[in-house]
Amino acid sequence: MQLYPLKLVTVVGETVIMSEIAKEGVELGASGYTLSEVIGHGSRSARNVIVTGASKTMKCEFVVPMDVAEKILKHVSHNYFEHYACIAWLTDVQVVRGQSYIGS
Amino acid sequence: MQLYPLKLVTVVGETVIMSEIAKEGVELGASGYTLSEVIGHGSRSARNVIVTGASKTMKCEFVVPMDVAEKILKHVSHNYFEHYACIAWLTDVQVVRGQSYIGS
Amino acid sequence: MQLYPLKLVTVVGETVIMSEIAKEGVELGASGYTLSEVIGHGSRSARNVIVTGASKTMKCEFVVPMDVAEKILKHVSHNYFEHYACIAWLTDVQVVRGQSYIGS
Amino acid sequence: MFTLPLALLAGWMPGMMAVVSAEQIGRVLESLERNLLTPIPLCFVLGLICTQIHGGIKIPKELYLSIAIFLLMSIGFIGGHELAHEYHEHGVATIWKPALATLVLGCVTPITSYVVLRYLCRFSIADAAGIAAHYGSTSAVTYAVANSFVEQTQHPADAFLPTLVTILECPGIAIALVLGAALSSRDRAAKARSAGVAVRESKLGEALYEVMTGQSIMLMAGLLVIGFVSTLFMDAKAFQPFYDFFQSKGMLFRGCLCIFLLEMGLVAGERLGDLVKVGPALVAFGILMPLVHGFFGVYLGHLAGLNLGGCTVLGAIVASASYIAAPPAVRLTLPEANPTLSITAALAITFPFNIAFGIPIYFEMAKLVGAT
Amino acid sequence: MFTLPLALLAGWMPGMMAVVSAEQIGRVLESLERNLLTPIPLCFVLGLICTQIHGGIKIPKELYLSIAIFLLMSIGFIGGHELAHEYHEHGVATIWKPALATLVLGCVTPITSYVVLRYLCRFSIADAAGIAAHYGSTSAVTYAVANSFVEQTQHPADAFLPTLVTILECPGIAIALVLGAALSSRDRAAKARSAGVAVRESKLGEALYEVMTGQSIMLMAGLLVIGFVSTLFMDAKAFQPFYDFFQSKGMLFRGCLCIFLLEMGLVAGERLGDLVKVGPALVAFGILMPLVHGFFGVYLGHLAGLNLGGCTVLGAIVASASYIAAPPAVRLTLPEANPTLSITAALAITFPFNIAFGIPIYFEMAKLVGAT
Amino acid sequence: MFTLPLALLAGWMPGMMAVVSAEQIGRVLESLERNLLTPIPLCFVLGLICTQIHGGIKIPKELYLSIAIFLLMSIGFIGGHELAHEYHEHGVATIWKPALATLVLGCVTPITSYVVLRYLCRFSIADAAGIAAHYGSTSAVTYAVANSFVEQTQHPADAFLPTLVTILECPGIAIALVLGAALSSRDRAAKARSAGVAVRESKLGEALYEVMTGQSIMLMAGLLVIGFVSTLFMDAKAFQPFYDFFQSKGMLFRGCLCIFLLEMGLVAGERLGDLVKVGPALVAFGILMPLVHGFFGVYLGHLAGLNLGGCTVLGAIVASASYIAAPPAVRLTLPEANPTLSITAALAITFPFNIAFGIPIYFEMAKLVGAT
Ligand SMILES: Nc1ncnc2c1ncn2[C@@H]1O[C@H](COP(=O)(O)O)[C@@H](O)[C@H]1O
Ligand SMILES: Nc1ncnc2c1ncn2[C@@H]1O[C@H](COP(=O)(O)O)[C@@H](O)[C@H]1O
Ligand SMILES: Nc1ncnc2c1ncn2[C@@H]1O[C@H](COP(=O)(O)O)[C@@H](O)[C@H]1O
Ligand code: NA
Ligand code: NA
Ligand code: NA
Repeated sequence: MQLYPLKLVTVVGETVIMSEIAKEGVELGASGYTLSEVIGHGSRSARNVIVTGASKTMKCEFVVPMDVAEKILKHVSHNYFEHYACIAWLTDVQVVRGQSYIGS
Repeated sequence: MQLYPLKLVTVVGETVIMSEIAKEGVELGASGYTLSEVIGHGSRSARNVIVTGASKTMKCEFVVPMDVAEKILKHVSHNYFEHYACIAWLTDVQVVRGQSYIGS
Repeated sequence: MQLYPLKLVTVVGETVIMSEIAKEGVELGASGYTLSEVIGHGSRSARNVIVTGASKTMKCEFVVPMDVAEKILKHVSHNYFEHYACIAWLTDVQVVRGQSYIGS
Repeated sequence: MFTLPLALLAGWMPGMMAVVSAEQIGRVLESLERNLLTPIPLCFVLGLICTQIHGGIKIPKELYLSIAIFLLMSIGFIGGHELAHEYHEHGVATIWKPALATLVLGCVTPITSYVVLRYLCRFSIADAAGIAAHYGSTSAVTYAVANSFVEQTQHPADAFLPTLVTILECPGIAIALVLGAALSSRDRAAKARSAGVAVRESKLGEALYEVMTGQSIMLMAGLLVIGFVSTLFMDAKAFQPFYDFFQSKGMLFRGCLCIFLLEMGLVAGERLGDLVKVGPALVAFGILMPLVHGFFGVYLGHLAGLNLGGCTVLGAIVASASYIAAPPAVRLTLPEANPTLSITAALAITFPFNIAFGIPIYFEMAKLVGAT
Repeated sequence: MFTLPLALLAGWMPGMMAVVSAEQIGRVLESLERNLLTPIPLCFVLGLICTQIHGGIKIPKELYLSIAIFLLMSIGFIGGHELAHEYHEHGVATIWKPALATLVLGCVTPITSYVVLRYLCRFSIADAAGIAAHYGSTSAVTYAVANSFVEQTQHPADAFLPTLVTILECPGIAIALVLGAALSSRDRAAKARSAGVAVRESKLGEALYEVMTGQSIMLMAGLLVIGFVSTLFMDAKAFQPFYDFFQSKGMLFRGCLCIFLLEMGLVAGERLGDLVKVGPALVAFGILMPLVHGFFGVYLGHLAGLNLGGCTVLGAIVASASYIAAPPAVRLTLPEANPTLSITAALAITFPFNIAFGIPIYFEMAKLVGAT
Repeated sequence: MFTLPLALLAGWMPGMMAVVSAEQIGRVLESLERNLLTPIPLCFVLGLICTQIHGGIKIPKELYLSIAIFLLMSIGFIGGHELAHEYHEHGVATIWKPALATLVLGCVTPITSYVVLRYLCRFSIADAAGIAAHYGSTSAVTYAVANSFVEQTQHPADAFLPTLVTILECPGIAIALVLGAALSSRDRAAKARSAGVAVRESKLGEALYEVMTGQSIMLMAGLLVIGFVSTLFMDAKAFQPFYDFFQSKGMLFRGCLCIFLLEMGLVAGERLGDLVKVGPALVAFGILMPLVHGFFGVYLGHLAGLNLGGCTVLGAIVASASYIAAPPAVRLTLPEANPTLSITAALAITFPFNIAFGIPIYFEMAKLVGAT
């Protein structure tokens, strides 16, 4: 069973920006993404705006090679960190048939 | 606080196969699993079938020792990767009271 | 792009205790948390009590420095592991602008 | 100290049996048929069957929760509306006695339950108190089904029954939890000392507050006040659409009850497998205790002046066990209690027993004690 | 071996065309207008438009699921209620022939579909069988819309039509899946051997069982029995609120159908882009096959003694394709079949075609074959 | 440049105060009682109380969303239905003036709001524009409650009011966002240059398009057309169940409004704590601005020929602030605006003020200006 070392980029932030971040991740080289609804609390969570009827926070995960991970984190950090409630981190993962997630 | 090094196996795929994968993971030696509904996009996401009224993609996580992780990944890879939209990866984790998740 | 090495603490357990655990995590030093609804199965899942109309299991994630991670895991382990269905683990992560999640 | 309730319990059971003559059994069977072959219990049965054959019916939890909210609001609103009329005509004259009787029943039933469970069935302190908290409280859906039943038999219950449901919701849970916490506190203190770690302070106060301000109480009591106030201040025509919406004889209430009972059948069906695990003592408890409590309810209701329908419904709600408010409260305050026991008893034994057999039996009991 | 259905197909089409005179086309157009300019199809159109302009309408999936549950329960309950009356008056005399005709149609339509798809449209075995499974089954919402249509034209369908919907649900899926599994099993066995790994055992049995105990069948058949039994055992007044709630001519059913069709429009609209991918052969199949199956339904319905409304509705349900029960079953048993093909055909071609044009056409067909 | 609206604002306020005599205050108080002691506002109060005592009422977000969808569809459908009658009888003669007046109000209110917020309350450009976007748009639920109020007072509003709600939804948000983007663009460009990184291109166009094709507009305008068309083409009997379902005087609409207001109370209650944070200037703005805008609405409505109920309702919707369409649009286009300010003002100040006090006040204003 061959496993490929790749990076898992996780971004958690306000719902209003998350589907954009997902799309932008794919533009920056991710082969796909996995979004989920969460309940978030942080230093700026009072700024969350969807007042009712929707989850206020979402999580987005990308399995990508290191260079794409860097690009996504830079992009998110520059464009969203100042004005939106969000957090992003990187984890080392071993991916099955990982070649299909590189450079696509 | 003693922590046990174990593996976290994460499988994301079409809803139609995920509860089976969860059950099969337990058969292969996992002491349990954690399933969640997600929104997925990938190279084959157009194939997702539940047309409406249900999440199309789910995520399944197993905390297991290495040998069980290998078995689960092999099983998923052989039986589901060809025809179903899915992705699977492995992460190193440190588990509290980890002995209870070994060999059960 | 500077990344800070921090810990990701993940706790999965009965819904009835999870919002408390989230709050207690913040009291122990986490700058925030990310909660989500999951479907869980484990050795004690029959004990889950919310009979219907609610998810029975939730997942809570904290991005924290090692010392806070230790405190949270110890607290959860001492107070909840005996009588409640739950599991907790630690992952190494690299966090963007990680300084804001230290000592807050 | 606990001999009185035990003696009472031991006394009523054979007494009740003796009184039930062949003729009454015939009438019970007839009632049973009339009760069982209607959509509400049949939907419960459909749910049960579905789980047994692993069928695919899935009620989204949001639909279940929405219907629960509607039913609670409806019970409260129509209750407030009818209370306003009753109050307008009779003041509190007709109401205070049944209210007092209900309060007494709410305090007695957790104790009878605890005593039987601890000393007859030999459960641990925590388990006995945990189950007693469920049987001390009540099930709003059992109320709704009992109310439908008596309306169908042309013996509608007194106007203020929803008020009594609201009164019965809390005290039983509170008493059982306090009892359990007090009796098991010595054990825990010892354990904590030996473990040498800081143990989570008792969640009792918090849990009691959560029970008293829980969704069931807030919605029923809140809408009761709203129904009361708007009946007094609005003219009848403007009030009508609200009445039509919440009306418990109306199509929305009855129809939603069908869907709700279907889901209850699905949930109870999934618990049927646990009947083996919980043992025969709890199964017997889950059937006999409601009969005893039901008789208490019917009898005190009659003494307090309720009519035939009212006695039946009071019997049914006293006999019923909570499976919404009680479980999380017990889980938080008595974590060592096994929730499988209490939930299986309340949901897979007592609830279906009451829906199918209990309600017609309380109806016959009510006739027996002379209610009209 | 397959020449008969092919000949039939080739024979009917021009025949039907020839028979359809200018006058009939005029009447179809008039029906179309009367049909299309009503809230139910217009809501579907609104959904379509919304997706095309990337509008913001979002129906929560739980609302969609809840309405689906309500519609299925309603079809079953009212079906059981009317079946009870029919049975009371005529026994099974009027029912057995249409039931048999429906069963025959349920067995024939997956085979005609498979043959056309495999030998005319040249799809792979798995794809042909997968699509055939969808067209062999039926769509409960198409039934509901067809039923509304005939009621609006003052030609209500026979009382037992909901029973026929229930009969038509399963056999077609089962036959197509067994066909597909049998025909593609040789391929797979070879592949498994060469790969040298343990291949997942066939999921066929499991999938068939899941189809037969799926939500649609359980709710429709279950409520059919409940409606039947309660009609016989309850007095009319007690039955009324349940009838009002589920009543298919009533405001709840019609209103919920509007919201449901809006969501269907949103879902179908998202699939419109796939029309290019699936190719012209499948588009033609999605329009012509329903016309053929619809005619089968109308004709056999007439032979079995159905009235004008009944023939129309039977035609519509035979012509309709399943998009709820079939997709997961096909996905599990024939994983190599491309789900985009079957779902696009069923949902983005056949469903809107039937709603907008098919139903009025089957109505005219029914008149043509002499139904009254 | 901004002196005119400022002068207008400064002028109206004391003027209005002077005109409001003791007798009128008495009538307002009476209206208030008649308005407040009805289920809809009382459910809002129950929600508020529940949050303050940390009670357990939880309305699933899917129920809230489903009711919102139903209310919007209902407003649109019944609006289209009554517009069809109006159009049939009078053509566009009665409609074009109120429509124009509404459009003018939709363009004026974001500007008055911006000017007051920026120059009187001294908010930043982004914050002022963000809040102005909320007050330039409207709240469909405030419309529904105002409409219930005037129907209860036997002064139903003109038939085409729902059309006016639809007209009022968008322009205000668009104008405020364009204003905010234009005024703050210079700042941002400078910042981007100094940071030396590619800044996300403006999301303005995207956000404006999303507002104009948002759920509220699509459902209201879509169902307006559907209601209009089906009224013209269907016979009355077939139309009836749809009318009954969506009917705004009916039990479903009124009942759902109760549940919706309960949830609004819960949401507003959670924001009450923020009142301290946002400061007294915004609290004053949230109460006085609606009074001014409400008077604009009542007055122009009267000039445009609306009846007493119509003037009241137009006043209420002009006075109301959006908390559904505006927030995400503002968040995307003016990210530096603090959403706590705008949402607290719209939801925790203006909404409850309008529901409880505003609507009866606009009713008296309408009488004052001579509407009948
Ligand atoms: N220390 C943390 N651990 C886990 N999640 C966090 C943490 N801090 C923030 N978050 C998540 O990130 C979102 C935005 O955080 P913030 O920008 O701090 O308001 C929150 O809603 C949480 O879901
Ligand atoms: N690069 C990726 N990062 C994160 N999740 C992915 C990625 N690619 C695929 N997925 C997930 O895996 C599912 C199946 O992917 P695929 O087989 O590529 O269609 C998708 O629906 C996503 O949820
Ligand atoms: N091996 C495992 N892998 C992933 N999740 C687990 C595992 N074991 C338990 N869980 C999760 O932890 C919860 C409590 O587990 P337990 O205490 O074993 O009943 C379960 O409901 C699962 O969600
Ligand atoms: Na009880
Ligand atoms: Na078919
Ligand atoms: Na406004």
